[in-house]
Amino acid sequence: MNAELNFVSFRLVAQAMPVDPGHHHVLQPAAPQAGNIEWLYWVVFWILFAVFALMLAGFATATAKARVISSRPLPIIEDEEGDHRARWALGSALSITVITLFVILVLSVVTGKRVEGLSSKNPVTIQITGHQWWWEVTYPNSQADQTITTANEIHVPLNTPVVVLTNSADVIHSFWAPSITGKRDLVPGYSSAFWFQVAKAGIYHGQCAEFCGLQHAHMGLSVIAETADKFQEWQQRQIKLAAEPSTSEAIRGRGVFLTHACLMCHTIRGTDAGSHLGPDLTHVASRKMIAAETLPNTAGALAGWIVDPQRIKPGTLMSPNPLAPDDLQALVVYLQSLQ
Amino acid sequence: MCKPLHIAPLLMAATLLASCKREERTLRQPPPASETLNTIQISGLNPGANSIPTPPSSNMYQESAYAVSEGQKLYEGYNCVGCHAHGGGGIGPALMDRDWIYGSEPGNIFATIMQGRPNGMPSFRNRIPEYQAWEIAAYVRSMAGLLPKGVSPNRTDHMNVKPAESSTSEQTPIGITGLPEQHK
Amino acid sequence: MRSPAKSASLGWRNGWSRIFVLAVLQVGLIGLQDAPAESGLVLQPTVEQNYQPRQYQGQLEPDDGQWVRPAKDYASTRYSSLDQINAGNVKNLKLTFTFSTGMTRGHEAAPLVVNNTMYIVTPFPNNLYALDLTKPGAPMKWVYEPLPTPASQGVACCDVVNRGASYDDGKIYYNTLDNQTVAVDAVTGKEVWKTRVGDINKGESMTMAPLVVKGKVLVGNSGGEFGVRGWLTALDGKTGKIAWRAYTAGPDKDVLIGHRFKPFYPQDRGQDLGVKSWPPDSWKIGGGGVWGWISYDPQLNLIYYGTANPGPWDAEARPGDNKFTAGIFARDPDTGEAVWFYQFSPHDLYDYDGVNENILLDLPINGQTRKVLVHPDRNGYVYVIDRATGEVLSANAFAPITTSRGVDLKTGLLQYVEEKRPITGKVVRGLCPSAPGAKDWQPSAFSPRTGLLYIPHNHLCMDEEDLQPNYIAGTPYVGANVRMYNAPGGYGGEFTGWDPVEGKVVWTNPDRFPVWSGALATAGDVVFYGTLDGWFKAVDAKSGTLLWQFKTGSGIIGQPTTYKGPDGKQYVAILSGVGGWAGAIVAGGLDARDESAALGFAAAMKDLPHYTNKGGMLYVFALP
Amino acid sequence: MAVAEPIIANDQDTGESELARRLARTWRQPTGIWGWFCNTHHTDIGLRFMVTAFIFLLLGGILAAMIRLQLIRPESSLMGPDLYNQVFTMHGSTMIFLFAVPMMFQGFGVYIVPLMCGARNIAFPRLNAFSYYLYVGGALVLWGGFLTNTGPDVGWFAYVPLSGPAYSPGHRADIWSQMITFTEVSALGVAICLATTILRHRAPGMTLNRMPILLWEKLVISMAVIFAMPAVMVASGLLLLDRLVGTHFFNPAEGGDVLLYQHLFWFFGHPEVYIIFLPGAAIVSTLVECFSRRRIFGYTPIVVAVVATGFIGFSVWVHHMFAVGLPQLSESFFTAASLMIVIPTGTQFFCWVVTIWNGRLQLRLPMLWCFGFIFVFLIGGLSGVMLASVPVDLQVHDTYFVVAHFHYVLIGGALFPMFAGIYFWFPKMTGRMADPTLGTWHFWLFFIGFNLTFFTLHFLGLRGMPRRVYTYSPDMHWHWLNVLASSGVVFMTAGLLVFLANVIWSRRVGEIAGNNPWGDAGLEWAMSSPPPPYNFLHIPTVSGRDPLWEDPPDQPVVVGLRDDIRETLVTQSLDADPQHKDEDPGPSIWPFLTALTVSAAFVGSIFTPWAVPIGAPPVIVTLIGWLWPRGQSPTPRPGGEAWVR
Amino acid sequence: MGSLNEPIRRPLTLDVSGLPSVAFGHRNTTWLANVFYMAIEAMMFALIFAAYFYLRTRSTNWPPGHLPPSLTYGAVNAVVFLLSIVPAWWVRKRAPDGDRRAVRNGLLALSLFAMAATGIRVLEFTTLNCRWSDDAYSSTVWVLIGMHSGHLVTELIETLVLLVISFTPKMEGTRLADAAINSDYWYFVVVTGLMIDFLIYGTTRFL
Repeated sequence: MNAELNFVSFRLVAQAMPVDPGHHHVLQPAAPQAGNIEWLYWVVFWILFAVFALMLAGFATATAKARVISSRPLPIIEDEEGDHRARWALGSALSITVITLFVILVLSVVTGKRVEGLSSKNPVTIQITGHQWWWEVTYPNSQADQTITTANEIHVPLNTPVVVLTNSADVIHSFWAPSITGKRDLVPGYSSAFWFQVAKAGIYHGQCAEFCGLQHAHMGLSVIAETADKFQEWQQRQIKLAAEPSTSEAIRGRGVFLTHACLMCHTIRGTDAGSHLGPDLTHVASRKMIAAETLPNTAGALAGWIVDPQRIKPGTLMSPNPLAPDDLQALVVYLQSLQ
Repeated sequence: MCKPLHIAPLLMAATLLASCKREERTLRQPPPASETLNTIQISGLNPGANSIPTPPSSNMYQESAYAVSEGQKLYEGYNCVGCHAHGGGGIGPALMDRDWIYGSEPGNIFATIMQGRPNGMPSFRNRIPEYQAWEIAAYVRSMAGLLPKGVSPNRTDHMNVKPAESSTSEQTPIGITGLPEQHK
Repeated sequence: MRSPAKSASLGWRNGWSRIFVLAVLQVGLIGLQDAPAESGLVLQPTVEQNYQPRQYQGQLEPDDGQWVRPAKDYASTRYSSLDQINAGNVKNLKLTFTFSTGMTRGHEAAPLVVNNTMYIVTPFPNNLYALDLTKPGAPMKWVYEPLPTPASQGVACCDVVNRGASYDDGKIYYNTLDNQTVAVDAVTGKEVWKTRVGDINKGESMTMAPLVVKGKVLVGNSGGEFGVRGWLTALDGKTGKIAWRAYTAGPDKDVLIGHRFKPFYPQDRGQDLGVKSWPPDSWKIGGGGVWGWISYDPQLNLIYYGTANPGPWDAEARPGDNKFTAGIFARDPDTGEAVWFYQFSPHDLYDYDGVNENILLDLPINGQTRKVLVHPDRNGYVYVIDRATGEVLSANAFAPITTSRGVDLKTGLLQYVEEKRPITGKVVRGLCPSAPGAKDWQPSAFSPRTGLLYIPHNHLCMDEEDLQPNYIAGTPYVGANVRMYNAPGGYGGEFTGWDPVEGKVVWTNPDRFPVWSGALATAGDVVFYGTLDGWFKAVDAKSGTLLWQFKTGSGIIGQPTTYKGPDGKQYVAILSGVGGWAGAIVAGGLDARDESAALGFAAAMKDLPHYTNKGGMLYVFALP
Repeated sequence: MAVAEPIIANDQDTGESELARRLARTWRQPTGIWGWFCNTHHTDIGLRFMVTAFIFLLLGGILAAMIRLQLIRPESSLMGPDLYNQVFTMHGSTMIFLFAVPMMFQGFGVYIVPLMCGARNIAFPRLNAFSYYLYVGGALVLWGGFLTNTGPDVGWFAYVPLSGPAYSPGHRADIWSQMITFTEVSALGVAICLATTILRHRAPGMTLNRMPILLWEKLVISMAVIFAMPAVMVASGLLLLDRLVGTHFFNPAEGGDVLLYQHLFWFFGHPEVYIIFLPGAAIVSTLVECFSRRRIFGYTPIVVAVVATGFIGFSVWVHHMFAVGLPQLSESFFTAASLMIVIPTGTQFFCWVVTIWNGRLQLRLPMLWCFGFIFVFLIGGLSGVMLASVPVDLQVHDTYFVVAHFHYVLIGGALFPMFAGIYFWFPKMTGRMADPTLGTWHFWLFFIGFNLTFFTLHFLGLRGMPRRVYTYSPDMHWHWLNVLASSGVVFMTAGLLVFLANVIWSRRVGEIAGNNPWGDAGLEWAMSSPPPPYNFLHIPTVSGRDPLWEDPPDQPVVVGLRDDIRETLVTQSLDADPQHKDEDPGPSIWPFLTALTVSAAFVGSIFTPWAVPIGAPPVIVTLIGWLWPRGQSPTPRPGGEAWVR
Repeated sequence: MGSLNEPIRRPLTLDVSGLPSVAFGHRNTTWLANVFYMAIEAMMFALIFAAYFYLRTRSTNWPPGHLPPSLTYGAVNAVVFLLSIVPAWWVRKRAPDGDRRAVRNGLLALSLFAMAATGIRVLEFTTLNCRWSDDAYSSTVWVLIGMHSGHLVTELIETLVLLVISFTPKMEGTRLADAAINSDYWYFVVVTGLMIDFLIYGTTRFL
């Protein structure tokens, strides 16, 4: 019952707080790659629009010129001469088609080179692993103890090339943040890499673009582009172990976490919880949203999510946790303290 | 023109309806029926002559390929595989053979997961939600071929270490089992 | 960090375009491979052809005909100067008495003989039996039952074995599976003290035999497959109080690294490497138990012990060198301070624990006698290391190896083979040696009369697929699917005579199964060992020729010992009772249809149940 | 500009003559329920294909409406993901495998091709009937599965590993892959029948360069089917093996490869698009010619274009896989190939413009649908050009932009020509004209609804809405565009209802059509409507591309075929010179029985591999029954005149 | 035959009554359909061949951890296949002459060869040194040889049916043509069989 109550409160909170998922638009680029693609898109679009207009005009003119209204079959025309003339038209139309296509091909290849061939000077490397239905994000480092693991929210420094190493833990997923660059499939059995670079600070929404099962719809991600300083600050925070709970409620919350199903799936570095079935929660409170960018990271949403995730995302691998109200409250307080 | 065709879908439906439960995917779990727990026995000895033990309520997880498949993933994810391997055993006993130390009924296995067993089996009460424990129990039974083939999992996308559960031959359970005669 | 551009091209080089290329072209591209050979590059040990035995020039501890600690002496030679039984008469060896332990699990312990009493530690529940050797048939004097908690069986990775006890100062010391070290009065069988040193809820267990050095009982934990944090602990022999504890990983103060720490190689120097060579917080669950053998050099006043594998097996989950696992420590036994460290398998990829025995010898190296320790490692090399400094003097292969190309003696680094690196989600094939290593815990013996090291070892390869591991305290933390099989040649084990100076195999006896028992060398130039299918064998120390064998009731994984009985006769004792990791398929009743059973060992041991059955029994032999 | 009266065959069959009666008796198809299953005449089987496929169009349409209803509001709780995934998979699979190909290739092909060739029946009529029953079997398996909660939920492409044994428990994906086997075997059977009919049963004089464009396209498509469909059968077969007996083709851990599946699937998948589109283009070519009242301009370029499309269609499959990350060189190659396909398609468009331009256009109902096709397909084709460009594709791949694109291509390329074709041949099939007013209503409702729905989807795609999502967050601002898109469904549904009403009404009380109401040139108009069971009283001969327009009044007809047995004429592949006579095998129950046994084996193999050995003997028995020679056919002797070596 | 004398209103006719009603070789429509069938099946084989080589590029060793299939039965079967061409060729040559006896004997010999090949194939399966469920390599080997075995069995049954017919009076005209087409199909089975032998026995050893 209390779970129900909590859930109601969660619904209220969630409805009262619309969240800005961040930019998510092919034609509103915030990065050089997406910008190049947008440029190419418009160039090709206008070329094709012209073709479309010409073709329609051709058919319209032909119809207007040749139209005869009759409901009986009309006699047949013999028109060798017209055909002869039309051969020139066909020839030139085909030539123009070929030239247009060639232009599009060249533009496409050139843009393709520009999109994929970025400078590799001092890149930030990120390993992204697709899971059903969330993104595991690690920042590998030659110094092992500087490795960062987080989920769904990808912090990157501005104007710095970011190399993404892709991987999948189960099925094929596809990484896509339209305002930044085109998509890249994460294919099990293959590890590939691609690059991007963000020019404008901000939060950019992304989403899995390859059908990956029940919760494909709610497999969101965010790319958070920030200045180098802020990024480093964030990195430093993430390397730290989870904050020790300071209040008695938070201490109780940690106890709840470590004595319930939570620890079967999640990691909080600094505690005994070290499972990787679900996202790493060491700094969960520093994230903007939860449940793969589905819910705002508020107390109400968190509580609702913990109690009945299957209502929000049917089929998600998170199990329902019918906790006692006090326990739930304490757990939420604890999780919110994990800055 | 299409009249004779009407029979065919009916036939088709009739055959397939029989297997409908296999495909059921209960994404939101109803509260587990705890009364089944009262039927769990780990002894085959029933005082009072010829008392017939109540048959276990065959739970829905046994009949759904989805639930068994979930059970399989949990079996791997929750480290059951660490001790029992893929049914062959190691630290813990083998699960794909006929020997069931604490019983082969879903309820027995559920109780084993939840209560733990003295010789090394940890108790996962409060760690594994009940419906997941039932799913794991269902999967464990599939390893010994105790589930219908259509429900048991096929090969995984991992190293091929043993025949898939769906092609494991059924082993008549022996050992302590609450209901020895229940098996076909 | 891998170069991203490179990995991108690597990933796709073999991709789509190949479907376009027709058969002929394809065939040309990959045609040069050797068809059936899975192994690719295999490092094979060389066998010495015209071997001349070389007598050992160093000193060994004096021998009183007793057997007070499993490895016989502090140098861990397992050499007895008793010579009544010799190559000539060993064929007459007869069974004198037997004793059933009543246990069905693996019996790895060495029977101790002190003051005409034989002490046997059984596997879980770790009973200690004292047998009176002065009476005919050696009746039982007393039994001590520590009653460890049965739940501890759930955290013993590779059968609930115990590797034996140590005697010192009127007490028998040994460890129970549930992490208690006990001291039992050797005469009365009364418990003197009992100290809990570990916690099963963290996955810890204890199987190793303690070593008592200067009144300190040195014990370590097991549990590299459970995400434990490994340590070596010194307990006061009188009170059982913990004197010091040295962790394998973690900050320097936990590892007891101080100003005396001077590793030979630069990669082992630096502050808090036990933290920095791990992903954040991973060192706390990074394994590196101490469950093998400890040796002691009274002159240098140093103890030597190996640290176990880092956890989990899935190496991608723990980038970095993972100090100080899979290596060897030299410590001061009084304070526990580390003196040097060397890592056999940095960032271990294959469960290559470094816990094997270290035999302390003085060997002529390049014309100069040096104080060395000889260490046959799981990774397939016999290391000869300067035991004062930690410098690797030589490292030669004693088994087929595909996972590495050798050890760079300049840097001390193991040269891993990149193609054999296990990958998450992909089966990598033909990894030799396999996870139990070219040689697991089964201790070697050294005979000064032949100068040879007698190595009982495995001859196995494996396929491995790494998986994302989940740490749930008290449950296994492995993250790998493994299946093992016999290495090329089609047999699973060998018993090898090895020249530690030349670094070469002198002779080798193949066995159907891994040779999982310890070795015993005697002054009679006879070497004893047992096989998994239950044969207790005596072979000629010089040539390896089989001189005598006896079929015991169960497979042998114990450690043979020899002693002079009250009647002045030489006896040889061995515990039979199959089990351990290799024998788990029998002891645990595993189902080998699942090749991953027993962490993949079952696949290689499918036949063992046809050869032996479980049941522990002591066998003592003597000449008639 | 010379104007000539159309020559409409008028001295042919009145149905009254003695010959007509004899032929009718010889070629009679059995009646009753039993007879229904014995029927092997191509017009009957063709109509069955069309009616069945149309039923699946409606069912697929209902699913589409469900999808649009679900997406009308964010976080809708109408359907959960489990049902939604089944619904969209069923929609795609139904439309592609149960509607588009059976309708456009099999339905129209089986009905029209023998008529256009001037043949009495299709070649291998029993194989043809068998193909129909197998298609129905596949359809029943798929829909039977769906109705019993075993509907595939892995997308119509069923990518591994999602569709593999590890991530698709139960039999949902098996149902999908076995449905593929059913429908592909059916399509392959029909391809063989059609190709053989076109190559061997053309009327004497109909040399290759006199073949109507529609026959050319059917020939090319038959070839495309023969070379493309095996790929999807291999893909789905290997998938089934992976799922059922634990092979490792697609298990990356054990040396398998998930991209192998994509390569195999799209090696079929892209030619499939042309298999669906080319029949539409063929219908448009036929109609443009008829309603422009002149010979089509650019016969040769069009034929070359059609053949070229068939070939290029096989070299573009990788553009469905750009997002997996490919080497640049191959990206450029497949971009170029994908762009190249515009050239043959453009050629056809240009030829149509010229034909209309230089003709006398009668904008009658079927032609209206052709214009609908031209408008819609142009948009779809041009947005396809965008998708061929790798960078743009990387952005819009797997979004609603692509959904919009291929609905423009497929609805434009198949559904509009289909309606054009149905209205055009409606008089031939039923003997009555379809009502043009209702048809026009149908057109405008459908046209407006279609564009409302699918044009909007372009914007949703550009705003980043991925495909195959069962819902979306209110914060993504996709709501109103989805409302707009969904509103089109109302119009399309209304249009379809009008069409159904029109068909039902016109079939009963429509204007009597006569043999050739449109004054078309094809041989299919040279007999009564609907055609008699023997099609042609006398097999015609042909002296030009447009027989009914060009042939002189004294154009010879074929005589000398026996009327007491079902004798047919076989001509040479190239020149259509008469070569020998063959005998039509006539009606038989065996194709149906064989389809039953084959279906049983196929369905059984979803559940156990033993179905193959157990199911094979009945299949063999029925096949032997089918092929066992019976009756007393005349026995020519070697050396005699009736024997050719 | 009355209709042939029916008066035709057309002045010009094309009389085909003298045309033969049985055709052999490429003129036969069934022959054409058979070509299409072979094209379909060849396509399937080609795709699985491609898959075989594709998967080979994804493995460092090939065969991965297995010995290549044992050569004995494969080699014997290759010889059987090659020899079986003789009766097939004989049937194909004699059928157009209407030589029913020769055709019957040829079919008999061909069925014996087909039975031998099928029998040896069963033995071949036991010496592949792998199970289909071992890994991708084993799967392709099994599917290749399994698919070919399907063809082999089909062809065996077809030949047997023709053989039975050849003992009845129905063996004439079109049936003779069918027997000749059956030989064409046998060639196809032989060629694909030899290619598969090369693939699974040859490329695993020599390439």
